[in-house]
Amino acid sequence: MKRIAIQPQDFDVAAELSALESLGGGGVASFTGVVRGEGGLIALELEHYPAMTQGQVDRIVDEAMARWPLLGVSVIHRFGRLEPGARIVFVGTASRHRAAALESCAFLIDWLKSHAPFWKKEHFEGGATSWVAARAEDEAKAQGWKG
Amino acid sequence: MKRIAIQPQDFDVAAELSALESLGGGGVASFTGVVRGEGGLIALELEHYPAMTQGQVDRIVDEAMARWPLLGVSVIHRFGRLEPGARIVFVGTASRHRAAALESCAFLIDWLKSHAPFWKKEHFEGGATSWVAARAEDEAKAQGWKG
Amino acid sequence: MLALVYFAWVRESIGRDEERIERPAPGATVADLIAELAGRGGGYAQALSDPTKLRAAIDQRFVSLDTVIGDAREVALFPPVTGG
Amino acid sequence: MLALVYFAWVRESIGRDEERIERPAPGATVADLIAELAGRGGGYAQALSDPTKLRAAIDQRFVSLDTVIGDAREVALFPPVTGG
Repeated sequence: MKRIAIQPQDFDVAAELSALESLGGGGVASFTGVVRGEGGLIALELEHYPAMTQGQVDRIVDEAMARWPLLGVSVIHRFGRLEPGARIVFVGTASRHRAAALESCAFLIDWLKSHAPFWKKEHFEGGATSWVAARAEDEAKAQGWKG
Repeated sequence: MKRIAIQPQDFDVAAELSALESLGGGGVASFTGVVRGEGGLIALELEHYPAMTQGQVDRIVDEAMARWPLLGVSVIHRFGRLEPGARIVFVGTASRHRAAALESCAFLIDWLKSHAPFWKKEHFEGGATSWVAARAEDEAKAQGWKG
Repeated sequence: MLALVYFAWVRESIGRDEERIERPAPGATVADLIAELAGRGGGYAQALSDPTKLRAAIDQRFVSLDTVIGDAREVALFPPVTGG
Repeated sequence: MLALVYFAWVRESIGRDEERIERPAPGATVADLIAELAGRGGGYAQALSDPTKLRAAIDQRFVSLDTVIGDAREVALFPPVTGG
């Protein structure tokens, strides 16, 4: 099972996990990213490169499925304006091996951070805005999976 | 937030994740274990040591919370007779750091495998039964977190 | 008196999940207790004759088999755990 | 003609999200294209004068800035991505 969705609307985590649990692998791992409302942040605006996003995420998922014995992967990434508390991203993996499920989930979220064509703009109280800078740490984490 | 439940009944994964998401950390990881229905297995019977289980899981969760910057941990472990497809165990962690959420989730499930006082008996078609043997690999994984 | 509790196939072989026994001699370890119980023969011998297959807890804490029982109230004997 | 697309603060500085330009000279790299566009001044210069802050894709694949544009149909210029 491979499911990839790039969408503005929220998603049903329970339904995603249920689909992964029903694959019979015995182990399902997930990571959900949520907008933090710190420093007066009132919204995060996610822009992406529509012609590229689906294909890029698809390649990352294929790489994970080649690298770990996975029965299923589900990746959902939202775009548009998201307020604090809103889910941004979901990665779910199913495997017969719990380490495979957890490691591939970590791999996928690390690669989404540094290789999925999304950009985040912060909107603060009072009207100030700021583009989130990429963190060298994120790139290092993604590179750490190589080799 | 620390939530530990040792119970025969199923649980609501969405509600557990929702509670963890609402802590404001930005990252929620989870692992769910499900009964695999292989080799003619019709049920898994989980026995535990009631006087010990809650305290033991509590100590493991405290250790995870001391080791990683976690805002919340939720651990649910079922006992009793569980059929293929049924959830056995859930570990959910919330943190500001996705690596902390994912690593602590892996740590907790590894330690539950080798340090929570549960025993699994397999019931097969035709009436045969068999106690699941502990795997040296599981003990090695848990030991790998030491140091 | 000392409370003993058994789990999984240890419980099944012995045919009971708990019992109370006279306190063992001062200085007796869990391994000494296991040897004494195995000496009862029958299901006890079947369950307890190979201590390498056994794990133990004293008062709800995992301990190694060479731990002295001391003034413990409850000793549990069981196979390696298989949770998660 | 070559399609150019811009994202995030590159798009905001330039003031548009896409445009079509004459094909660059054969052998021209993405870095050459960036330098040429920066030479237009204004928002272009603001967005593109420091190539170390930029990343690029050719026909929806990430490439390094020294990649030759060749017969590509679309070049995208943007800051390092911040997904997940």
